[in-house]
Amino acid sequence: MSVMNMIQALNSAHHVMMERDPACLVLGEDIGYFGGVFRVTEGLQKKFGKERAFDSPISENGIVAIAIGMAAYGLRPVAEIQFADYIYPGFDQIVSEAAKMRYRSAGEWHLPMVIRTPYGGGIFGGQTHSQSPEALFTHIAGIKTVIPSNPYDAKGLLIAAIEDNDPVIFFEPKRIYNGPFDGFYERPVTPWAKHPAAEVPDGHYTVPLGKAAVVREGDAITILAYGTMVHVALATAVAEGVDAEVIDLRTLVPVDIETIEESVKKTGRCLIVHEATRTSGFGAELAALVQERCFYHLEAPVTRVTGWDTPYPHSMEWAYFPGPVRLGLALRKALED
Amino acid sequence: MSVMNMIQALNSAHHVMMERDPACLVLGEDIGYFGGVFRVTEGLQKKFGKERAFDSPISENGIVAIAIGMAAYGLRPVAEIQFADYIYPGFDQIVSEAAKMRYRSAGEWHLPMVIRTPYGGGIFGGQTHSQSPEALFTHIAGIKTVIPSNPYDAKGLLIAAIEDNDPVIFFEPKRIYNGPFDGFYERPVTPWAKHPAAEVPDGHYTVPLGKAAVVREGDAITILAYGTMVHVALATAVAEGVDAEVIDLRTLVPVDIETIEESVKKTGRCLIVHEATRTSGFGAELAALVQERCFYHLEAPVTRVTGWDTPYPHSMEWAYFPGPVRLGLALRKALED
Amino acid sequence: MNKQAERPNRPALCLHVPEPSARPGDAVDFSHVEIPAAGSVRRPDAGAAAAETHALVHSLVRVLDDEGKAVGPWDPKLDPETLRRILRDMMLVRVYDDRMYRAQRQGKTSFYMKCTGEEAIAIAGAHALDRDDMCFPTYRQQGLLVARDYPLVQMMCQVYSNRGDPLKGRQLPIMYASNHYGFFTISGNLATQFPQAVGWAMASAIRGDSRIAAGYIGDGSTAEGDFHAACTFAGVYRAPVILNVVNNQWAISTFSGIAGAELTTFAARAVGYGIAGLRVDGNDALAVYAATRWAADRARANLGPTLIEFFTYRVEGHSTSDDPSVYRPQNAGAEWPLGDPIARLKQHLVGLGEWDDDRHKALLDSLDAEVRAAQKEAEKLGTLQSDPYLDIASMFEDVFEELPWHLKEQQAQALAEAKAKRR
Amino acid sequence: MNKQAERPNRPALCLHVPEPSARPGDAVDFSHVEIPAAGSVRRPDAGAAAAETHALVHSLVRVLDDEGKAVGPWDPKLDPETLRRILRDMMLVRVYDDRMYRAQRQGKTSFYMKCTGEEAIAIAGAHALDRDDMCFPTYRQQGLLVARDYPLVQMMCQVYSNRGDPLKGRQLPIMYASNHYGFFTISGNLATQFPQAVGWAMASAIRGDSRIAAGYIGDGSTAEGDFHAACTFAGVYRAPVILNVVNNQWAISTFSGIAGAELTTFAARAVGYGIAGLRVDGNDALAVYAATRWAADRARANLGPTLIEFFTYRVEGHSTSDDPSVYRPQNAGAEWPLGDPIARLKQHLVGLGEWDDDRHKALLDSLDAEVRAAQKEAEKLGTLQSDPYLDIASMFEDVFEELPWHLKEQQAQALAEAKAKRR
Ligand SMILES: Cc1ncc(C[n+]2csc(CCOP(=O)(O)OP(=O)(O)O)c2C)c(N)n1
Ligand SMILES: Cc1ncc(C[n+]2csc(CCOP(=O)(O)OP(=O)(O)O)c2C)c(N)n1
Ligand SMILES: [Mg+2]
Ligand SMILES: [Mg+2]
Repeated sequence: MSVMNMIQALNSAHHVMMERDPACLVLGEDIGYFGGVFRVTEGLQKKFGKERAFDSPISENGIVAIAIGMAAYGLRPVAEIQFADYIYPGFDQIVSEAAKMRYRSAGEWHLPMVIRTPYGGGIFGGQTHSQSPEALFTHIAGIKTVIPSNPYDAKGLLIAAIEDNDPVIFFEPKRIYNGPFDGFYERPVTPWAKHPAAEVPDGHYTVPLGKAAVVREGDAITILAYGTMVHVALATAVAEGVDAEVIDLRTLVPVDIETIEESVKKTGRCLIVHEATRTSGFGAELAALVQERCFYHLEAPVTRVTGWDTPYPHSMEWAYFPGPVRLGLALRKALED
Repeated sequence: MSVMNMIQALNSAHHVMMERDPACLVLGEDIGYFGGVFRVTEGLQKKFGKERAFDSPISENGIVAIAIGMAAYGLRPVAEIQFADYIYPGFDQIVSEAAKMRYRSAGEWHLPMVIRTPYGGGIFGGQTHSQSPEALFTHIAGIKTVIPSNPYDAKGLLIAAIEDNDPVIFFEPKRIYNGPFDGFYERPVTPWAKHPAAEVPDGHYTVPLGKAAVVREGDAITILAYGTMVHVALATAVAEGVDAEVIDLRTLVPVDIETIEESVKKTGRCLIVHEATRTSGFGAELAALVQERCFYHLEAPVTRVTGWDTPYPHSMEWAYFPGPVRLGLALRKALED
Repeated sequence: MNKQAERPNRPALCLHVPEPSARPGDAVDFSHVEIPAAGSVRRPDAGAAAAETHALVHSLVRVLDDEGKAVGPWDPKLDPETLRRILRDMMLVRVYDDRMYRAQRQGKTSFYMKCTGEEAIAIAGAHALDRDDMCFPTYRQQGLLVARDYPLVQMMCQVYSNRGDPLKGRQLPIMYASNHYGFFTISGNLATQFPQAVGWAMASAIRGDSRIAAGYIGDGSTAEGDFHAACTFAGVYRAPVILNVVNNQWAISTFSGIAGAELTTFAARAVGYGIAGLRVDGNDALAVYAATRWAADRARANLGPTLIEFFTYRVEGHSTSDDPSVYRPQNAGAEWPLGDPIARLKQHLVGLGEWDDDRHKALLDSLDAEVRAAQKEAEKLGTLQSDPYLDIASMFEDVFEELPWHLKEQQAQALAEAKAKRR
Repeated sequence: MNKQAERPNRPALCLHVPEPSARPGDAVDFSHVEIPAAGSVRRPDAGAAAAETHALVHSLVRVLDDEGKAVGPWDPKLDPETLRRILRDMMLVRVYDDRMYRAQRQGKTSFYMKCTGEEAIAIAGAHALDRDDMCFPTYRQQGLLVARDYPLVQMMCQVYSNRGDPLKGRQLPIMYASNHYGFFTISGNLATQFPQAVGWAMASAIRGDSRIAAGYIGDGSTAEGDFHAACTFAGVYRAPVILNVVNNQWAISTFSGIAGAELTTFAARAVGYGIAGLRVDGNDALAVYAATRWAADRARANLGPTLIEFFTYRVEGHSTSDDPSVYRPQNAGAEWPLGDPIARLKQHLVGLGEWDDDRHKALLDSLDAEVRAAQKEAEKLGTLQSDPYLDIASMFEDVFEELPWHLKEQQAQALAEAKAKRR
């Protein structure tokens, strides 16, 4: 056990897996000698050598394609895309190739590969360092989408993703790399050290893919969240004094429908929160699922609290970010309905 | 007035616009001398010259980027992506550039450009000639998404899209290029000639973006559809003898929410049908919107009838395609609920 | 918009759009094609610096001269057995193509693609590689499977999407896949396999393996970003890979000038990346063999990738969906100056006294019989038209290793739907 | 997985991963850098065939020699006025960079990027182009705006995202945009502007305009597919565009070897595409001017694109978020053998008797005063820290020409939220 922030936990997951499995390796922009712009791959090149931790050319398309070729050979590559905003040049290789390889070859090939990428705003990164494109990948059959919200889950989920025999896109909420940001941006940031989920085993363990976590029990309403928004949801529930049940999805595809259904059937209300743009965000899928499966238990419409359908504006970050005020207003409304 | 199939109508739209506006031009793979693999650009190079209708290298990324540069200059390019399944290499230029140009430059530049691409299955094209990726684009702020379902709309919507000052992705349901396919694949195909919407004005006219069409009035349930599925919905309503109101969305973003709300509040039930994979398809957004805005009018959950969350299998096309049987079963269930 | 009026001192710009030498109605014109004499191109040592090959990228490695004699430094000096095997494989692919093409025309399947005139590239290439080197083909290298003795019946079952289809009816005809035969699953998305081949080769190098990879791409597809990624990564990490560009001069209706062939050769791309490059007569089986072996030796010696342009001509239409006579002169293929790969290798063997017309005729008949027999076998398992692969439950398998809840639900729904249809 | 064991006859493969000549702790090492003498490179006629330039792509076009004399065929023979203007612009950019860098360190904004050591590329380049040619820059060509007299105050307002920000607080600092000044909106997504420049140039040609385009890209970014698309389309359609590769040898922490610089030059990419290519000393303002003018003349004459590699060095960190001392030796920039572009042009002017230390000092002081004054002006309109651009209604504008219903609803919601926050 050690106290780790999310970066240290993710770094530890790499060390553990590269130690255990000689087939595991990492590649990406600036991830080698330098250890990555967010330091997640720090020390890997020094410890495991340049052949297993190396800088790539600036070609997200190439990074993904190379990882596919390596996985087809039998390795377990972990590719870093420096920011989720830059994953699009690799989109074709992800959608047309990685996602379909097992299917189109009827199992002749499968791809045990992970694509890690930091996503989300709250760091004044402007519109090209703040995006949350997770929904796009949830529409693609053949890809699993994972988003941790704390150091313990981050390490356990990343190890599970690396050990999984299908391609996994692993989104890392960069805003909470160093501390659990609750959306109250005027308040001083608390470090992970003060958070129970910062207690992380040093060795190997997994948090299973496809399983959500009920991070707060309650009867008044169910809040579905993931990544940074889990902390915003928890803080807002407290601030608003609402007996909300908060579910951290952790995996978007396959989503843990049982946990969701059970909770919504208990509370009769559901609010979904994500930072991504609203239209056709993953909140839409969740809302559709919930009303399909819990319709007769619902006392009010399923509500979505999201980023706006605009790019992420640099100077108006806090007017874009779905923080406690937006969530609070929506909570109150959802409970009145 | 002439009787046109959808290909002829689309071709006519090009002729009309290139005639009227010297800034309008077309580019894409095999669209020049040959006139396109589906003949939509036939005769354009002969009539308007190679400088305004030319073959491009096989680089969807390049095609979109070049169109962006041309639109930034002040032209009105219409780019063809040979199959929607091949749009992904151009995804970065569409999402990161075309969609954001007006916003990030605060209006210094805007992009009057159209990306046309045939989509959908039912032609035994296998998993890379059958995809329906429209939902991905509806998640991207700054792009309009349009899908016609008949020759009259195809021409009118394409002209409106070309005249629009923002980027439009124009999906063409290739299965109904030559005739209105209703999903009863064992029956002989009827040509457009027999269909009223095949009566197309020869000159300039527009069908406004953002406006849906109620193609069949009814009181029992509202069916939301677009493209090929409009015809499947109509045929199924008849076959099942259900008094369904069928709405042809025509534009996905911005969607015509008024028409949808009005109808669902009248019928109290809603079924959404699309060919794309289910999870995070545009049906999810529609279901979320409908239950958010019509919750207290709904007598049953909003139902989705879609393609499966798998690639489109070549030999089992009809088991994948959401045809009258799948729609009929869902209709009955939705009415029982 | 146009500022020209304001700047009379400046000449007006204009756009250049490349146009092929002949269109329907015109006489076929290959006068622009430069063909150096067989044997005239130097052969650097396989260990030479990449730059040493850059003088060769505008020339053409050829071994068989007009009389069918093998001449010059690139002659691989193959024994008659191997030569006959290559000839046989090329003939078999052509017979197979003709049968399957006809089957499609008969409505037995939805689609087919021939490699007529390009047989030498896959066949001679396969024989120059080790059996367990991994190939990342396009849809025009069916010859790789034939050269490696992949069962014809299984190829046909894939084309028919029938009960025997190893790909379970999921893929368009000709999109074969076989790990065991070192034939990577063909993608309908052009060019994607090219950087994947590099990744596979890098993995082999990382593991201290000795197997190399061979990627294939068409002239038109070199314009995709994947081509650039492949060449960039292969060069930077010295990946043990052969990057084969099959320049058959057409991309559906689009001639190679639209991919840049007016400006330079595809082999010249190697100069831009600083990797080894060769330009080879793709209709000369011996040249193909020699160049492939040269590149393979180089890769195995950790000297990195070689970009090889195989100069050839797409004799037939792009696919069964295509009619080339609407965009290029009728049977232009017949006049292709580099001839037919089968005829040329036959002539060579005959010249060696190792082959004759009777044996050729006999072989052709037996291959034809072999293919017909295989077709009978395959059709016993159905065709797309008669009874295709139809196992609805299987439609949901292999999306993931295990079926998640939503696919299980959809699978049940699909089965219920099938039952309802039968009613 | 690894089949090596089964094939002892084959040597084991291994992966090559390029490594820079020096890391922190090592002595700076530029011994691998070959520097031909100034004036030694031939100057083909601007109308020459592209191939004539291919001999030059491994050399380096240089005009200013070590004594600051302008020598050789590439000397643009500029009048002292122009030379002083170029010197002044380069000095201004450097002063501006220093002020803004400091402002970021003071917390007045979130981010900043300098172009220290690379000033000549944008400045001399801009002066060699027509005022209304369109530039598609990266974030390191702020010099283009300065050379075209874009108001410093507006640049600063953009950096501050303040009330005066012409981009309404939407963009990260330094992502300027101005159609009127021929400065295309900078993208945070690398390389995307490169093929867009080609598209703009093609449009200009289609319209019979005479304006050309100039695209800029960094060494690291040449690996993106966009670079390949740009070169391919530009060559095929003979687009009137200049494709500038700014090779400052670093991409954040990654040295240019990872982009392929171990294998050949970036200028050599031109050979692969069969287009004109030049390799130029990017720290020599006269060489930059001459090469740019050469390429512009060529483009205006409908002879197509030129790929120019400007060989330079990133003297400072990548951005305010970067500390280069953790991945390369301390102040390697100071030892860059091609020196400092400002010092070199100053030396040249002094040598001509057109400049001296006093005038230099005086100019520097006045530029410093000018920048400080501009900064005062700009800060009157706020900073990101003090009062940033905050007009919530505007956040929803310019997504489309008009606000669709869903953005109107969201706009109202955002305004209500703002009100609630104030409570
Ligand atoms: C990404 C992508 N874009 C477009 C297509 C459509 N398409 C299929 S084959 C083809 C032509 C390919 O030409 P070439 O690369 O020269 O190969 P050849 O067919 O000549 O062997 C095109 C444009 C595709 N399959 N994938
Ligand atoms: C598509 C994309 N990938 C990655 C990044 C992150 N990134 C920003 S700058 C940079 C390095 C660029 O290096 P280079 O092209 O040499 O330009 P320089 O900074 O040296 O001027 C990287 C990797 C990005 N902005 N966009
Ligand atoms: Mg071809
Ligand atoms: Mg650089």
